Amino acid sequence: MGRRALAGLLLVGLAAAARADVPVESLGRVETLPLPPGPHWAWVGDPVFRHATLVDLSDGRTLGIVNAGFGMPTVLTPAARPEFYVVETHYSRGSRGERSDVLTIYGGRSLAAEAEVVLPPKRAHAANTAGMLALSDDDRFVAVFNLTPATSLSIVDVEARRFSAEIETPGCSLAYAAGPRRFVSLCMNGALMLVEVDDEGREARKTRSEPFFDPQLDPVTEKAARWEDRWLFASFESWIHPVDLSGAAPRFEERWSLVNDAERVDDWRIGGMQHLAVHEPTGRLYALMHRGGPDTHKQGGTEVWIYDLASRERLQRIELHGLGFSYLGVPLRAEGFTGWLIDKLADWTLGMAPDIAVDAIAVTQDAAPRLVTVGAVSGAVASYDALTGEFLGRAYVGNATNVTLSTPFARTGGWR
Amino acid sequence: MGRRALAGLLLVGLAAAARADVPVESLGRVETLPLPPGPHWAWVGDPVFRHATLVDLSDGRTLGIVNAGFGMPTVLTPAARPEFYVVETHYSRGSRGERSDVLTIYGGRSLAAEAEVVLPPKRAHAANTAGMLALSDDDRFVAVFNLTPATSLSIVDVEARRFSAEIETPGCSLAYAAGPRRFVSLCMNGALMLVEVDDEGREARKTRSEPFFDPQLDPVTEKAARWEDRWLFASFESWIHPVDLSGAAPRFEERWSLVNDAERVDDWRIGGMQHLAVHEPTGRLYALMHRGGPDTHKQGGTEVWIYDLASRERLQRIELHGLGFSYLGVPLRAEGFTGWLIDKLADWTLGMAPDIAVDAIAVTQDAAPRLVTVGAVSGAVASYDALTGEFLGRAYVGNATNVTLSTPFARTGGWR
Amino acid sequence: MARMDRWMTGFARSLARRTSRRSVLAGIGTALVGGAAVPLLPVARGRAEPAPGDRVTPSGEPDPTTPAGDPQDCGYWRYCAVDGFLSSCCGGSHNACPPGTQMSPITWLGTCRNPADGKEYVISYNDCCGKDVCGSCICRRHEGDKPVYYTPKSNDIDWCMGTREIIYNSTVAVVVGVAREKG
Amino acid sequence: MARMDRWMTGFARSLARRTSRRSVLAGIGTALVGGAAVPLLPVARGRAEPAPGDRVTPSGEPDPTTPAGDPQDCGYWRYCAVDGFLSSCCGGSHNACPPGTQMSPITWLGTCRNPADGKEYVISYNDCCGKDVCGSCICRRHEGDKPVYYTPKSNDIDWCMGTREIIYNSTVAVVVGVAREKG
Repeated sequence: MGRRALAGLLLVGLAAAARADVPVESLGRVETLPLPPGPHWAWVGDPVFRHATLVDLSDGRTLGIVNAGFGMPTVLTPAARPEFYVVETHYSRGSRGERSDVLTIYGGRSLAAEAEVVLPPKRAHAANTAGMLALSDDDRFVAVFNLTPATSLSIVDVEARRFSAEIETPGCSLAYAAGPRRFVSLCMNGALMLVEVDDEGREARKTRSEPFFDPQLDPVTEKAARWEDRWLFASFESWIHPVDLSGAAPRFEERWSLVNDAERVDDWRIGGMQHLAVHEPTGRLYALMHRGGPDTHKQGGTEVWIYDLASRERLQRIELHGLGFSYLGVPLRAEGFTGWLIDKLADWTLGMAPDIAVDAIAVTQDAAPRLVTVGAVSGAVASYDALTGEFLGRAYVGNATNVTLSTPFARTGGWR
Repeated sequence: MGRRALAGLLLVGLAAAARADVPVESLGRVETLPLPPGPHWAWVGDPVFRHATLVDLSDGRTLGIVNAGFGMPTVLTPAARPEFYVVETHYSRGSRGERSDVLTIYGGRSLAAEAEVVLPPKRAHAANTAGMLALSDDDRFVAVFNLTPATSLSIVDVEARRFSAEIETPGCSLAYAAGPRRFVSLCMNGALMLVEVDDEGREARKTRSEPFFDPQLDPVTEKAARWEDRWLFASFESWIHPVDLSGAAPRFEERWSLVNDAERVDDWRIGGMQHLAVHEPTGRLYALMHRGGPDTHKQGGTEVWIYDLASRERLQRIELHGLGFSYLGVPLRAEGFTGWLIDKLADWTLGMAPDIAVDAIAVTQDAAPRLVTVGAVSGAVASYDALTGEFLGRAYVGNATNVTLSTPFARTGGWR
Repeated sequence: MARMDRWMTGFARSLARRTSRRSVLAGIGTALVGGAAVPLLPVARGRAEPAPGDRVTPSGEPDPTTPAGDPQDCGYWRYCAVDGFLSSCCGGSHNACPPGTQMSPITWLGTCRNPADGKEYVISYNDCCGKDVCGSCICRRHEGDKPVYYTPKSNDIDWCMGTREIIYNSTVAVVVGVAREKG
Repeated sequence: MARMDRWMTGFARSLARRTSRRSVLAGIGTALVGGAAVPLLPVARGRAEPAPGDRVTPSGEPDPTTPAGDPQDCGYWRYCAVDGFLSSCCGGSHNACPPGTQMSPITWLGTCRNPADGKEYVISYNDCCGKDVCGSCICRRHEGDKPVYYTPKSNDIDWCMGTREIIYNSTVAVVVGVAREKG
């Protein structure tokens, strides 16, 4: 068969290298991420493979992955430093043994774990991903929501790369950034708790607002979207509750409805894992909608409705396309007519069952923004022109399922 | 809406308990496995979810799982004690950090991790599962194949639950049980290395045989099957090389072919991840076959051919059914005509692509034995009457993919 | 072909059949991490159907050949607010965890109507923990579910925080009492 | 129903078409753990087709619009014996690992014919390690593969044993020389 031993071949190869048309290459090369980052980057997280994948929606290319341990893989991106933050839970023996909760700092160029900060092993785990952790507006502190079931926040100084403090938040949960050194939590009675930290990340001030919604009658979801100094909370019944956090005390603006009366009668409703997104430059709100009765607030969406935040008027309804099919990361695709049929089937089955739908949306913050959709049903990421609603296609990133989604430069457009 | 607070309801509930038709039950109950074990138990391993599931093929019920860490989940079952052994690799931070290789001892009733033995972190990882670890015939020692790329065996005293020794096996790999205190490895030159351990699990004797096959011309696969004191090795070209290990030195019996000349011309060939199984009470050999050219030795099978080992005559060809469809553990099934269509599609697509096929087979050792099939294409386990070949159905065990398979009481029919 | 489904009688019945209310592809994310924290369902409901009479099992359970009486079916009466994998499909039963797991002592209670006697029972949904996700019989019923900040009614939360490991495997539904018969 | 059948037929056919040499469903098991150890391919082969001439890129590579010239295609000439995920689909390239991984120094060499110049090149297949499985562009070509005991020719082995962690992510194909032009 003409096979040769390794040594022989290697020698032959090296001896003959000078005659090669393809030049000899060096071993050990590892790619880095480009700087500056692209405007259409998105992190998509897969709890089955326990990692998040960075994809460039401009060309559909995978840029790399970060592993994330048990739970929902979520990536935070500061504007101040070329870094990514991932909060992870591990056990010394996989699913048993000693628990370690850590915040890992990944290099924004290297995508390597450069440092880690050990946290109290109290981090909350839930299917929900919104509000589970937050990065302060000055990019200095990360707050991690703890639930034991006592509620508290672990504060990490990501600049100094050390654990700062644990701050108790009795009756209040989750964390949203609200100023350079301030976080906001949602309380069981429909109020907000404002937690301000000092330069060391310790508790400086903790205040409770009045309730701004009725958690019995129509609770707001955790899946809020940031619009400048406001947080927009959507309720189960599709009311937007804007909360202005520019001042010392929150200002609760008048609620407004995502659906008109006819649509309400038709059971149109917000739903999914992450159902709000804002494009700050144009002041547009994107809401993930489906038809379904009460208690379908976690059901994925079939349409995205776009609103002008200034006028609170709806600009457009986008009928979403299916997320395609993949099996354990391998896309089920074909060319020609079969490929066309597969696409049609994906579109046609969207919304046919509660979980064959879009579970999360996000929007990039550039001038030609992309609307991104993912769902548990597929490892694909679909993208649309966020201004026109035009469907641009799907990217398959090798994931088994995609349930978390973030656009890394949502507020800043890149690293400073 | 009539909702009540927790405390109120609890009080009401307890106060009213005496009036209940369904009696109040106790909290904290955890099931145990039945003793004696069923004759049709099988372990099916999923490297995506990193666990192995114990299923009873008599009724398709899942009995429990063991987590297995990185790699191919394989479970060893001794006959002497009601226990299971799993060799695991973990990192302190999931995919990075400090590596721990351990052998975990699970209770055969509790299915809880009762003890662990720390191994040198040298265990070999490969897509192959056959011969990666072995349990000595006296159920006292487990040998774990190490590759760094230097080759050795880690010997664990599973009775004393401690690490015994590392034994170098230069030029030879893998481990197969061959007597109370003896393991056999396959060497690169086509020979065997016999490794005998003393009462402490240390190296007592190490001998090399003459080569019994040509690894250049027609190598035997790792996927051998035990038949009493023999190991049956199948070659790429579908020759069976029986090795009698009853004596001090191995006796290499004459090879025989699984395929006749016409079948060979037709490209019938053995293949898959685990392609041989023996039913000891009847002396039958089961071989997983497919049509394919050279280098398709890892392609899954579409048929199982059954042989009488005494006469080396083929008794039957079974055309395998498809493994069904599942998505991340959820079976894609339906009733009525749609269900029938889905089943037909599973059968019809089997073998249509190299990986839409049966990857592993096993046989239970009772008087009404089951032939079991699994494959990467599905989380289902299919079973057949191993004597008649009749298809009995599929069980869905919640796995994303099944690539390892073992019948725990393959040689003994249960715990002694 | 008829034999093919023999195994599956009462076991992991086709989820497709139930897609109008529940999952087929099962919100894998929720399923993998989300525990079984259980919202408190409204007690006030319309009058019960007549009790099934002779179909009732000695223990007061509905006919086990119907979904409402089959602990391996998502439609089993006690699962009225489960979100997770059913322990009964994972090596346990409707009120016992699978071998080798630990039952979380921290949990939430639901209120489910037993069609066999028309009574509302207080059900404790406890997560089975310390082995990874079972994967069988995903069952999601979000009725009465609230967001995470309303902790005791949020079925997204992984309630394994009460056991040695927070790793979620599956969920049981234990009868701990009878609620008032009319809410 | 006829329509359904036609769709399925088309689907299956297309699967079959695309998988005569490669994987669609991709032996996930192999892919997840199996490294990229690469069998040494026979050097002796028939005469090369004429070099594609003007389609050749400056570096001597085949036309990048053809599978043999596209490093993100399993048919790329250098992948003649790869078994694993292609680094070029995972954030790396055909000869550089994805960001944050480490390239294993322990590996095996293959011999692949470059259709652009008809020469046999010595290819080093190195695994990219320390992050878990990439999942994209599974590529399995078992030509010349041998069992695990024939270690240097076994493509089942996870070659990440040469790096800090044995966790396998993907594989590169680096040109390290030219073999003799006629075997």
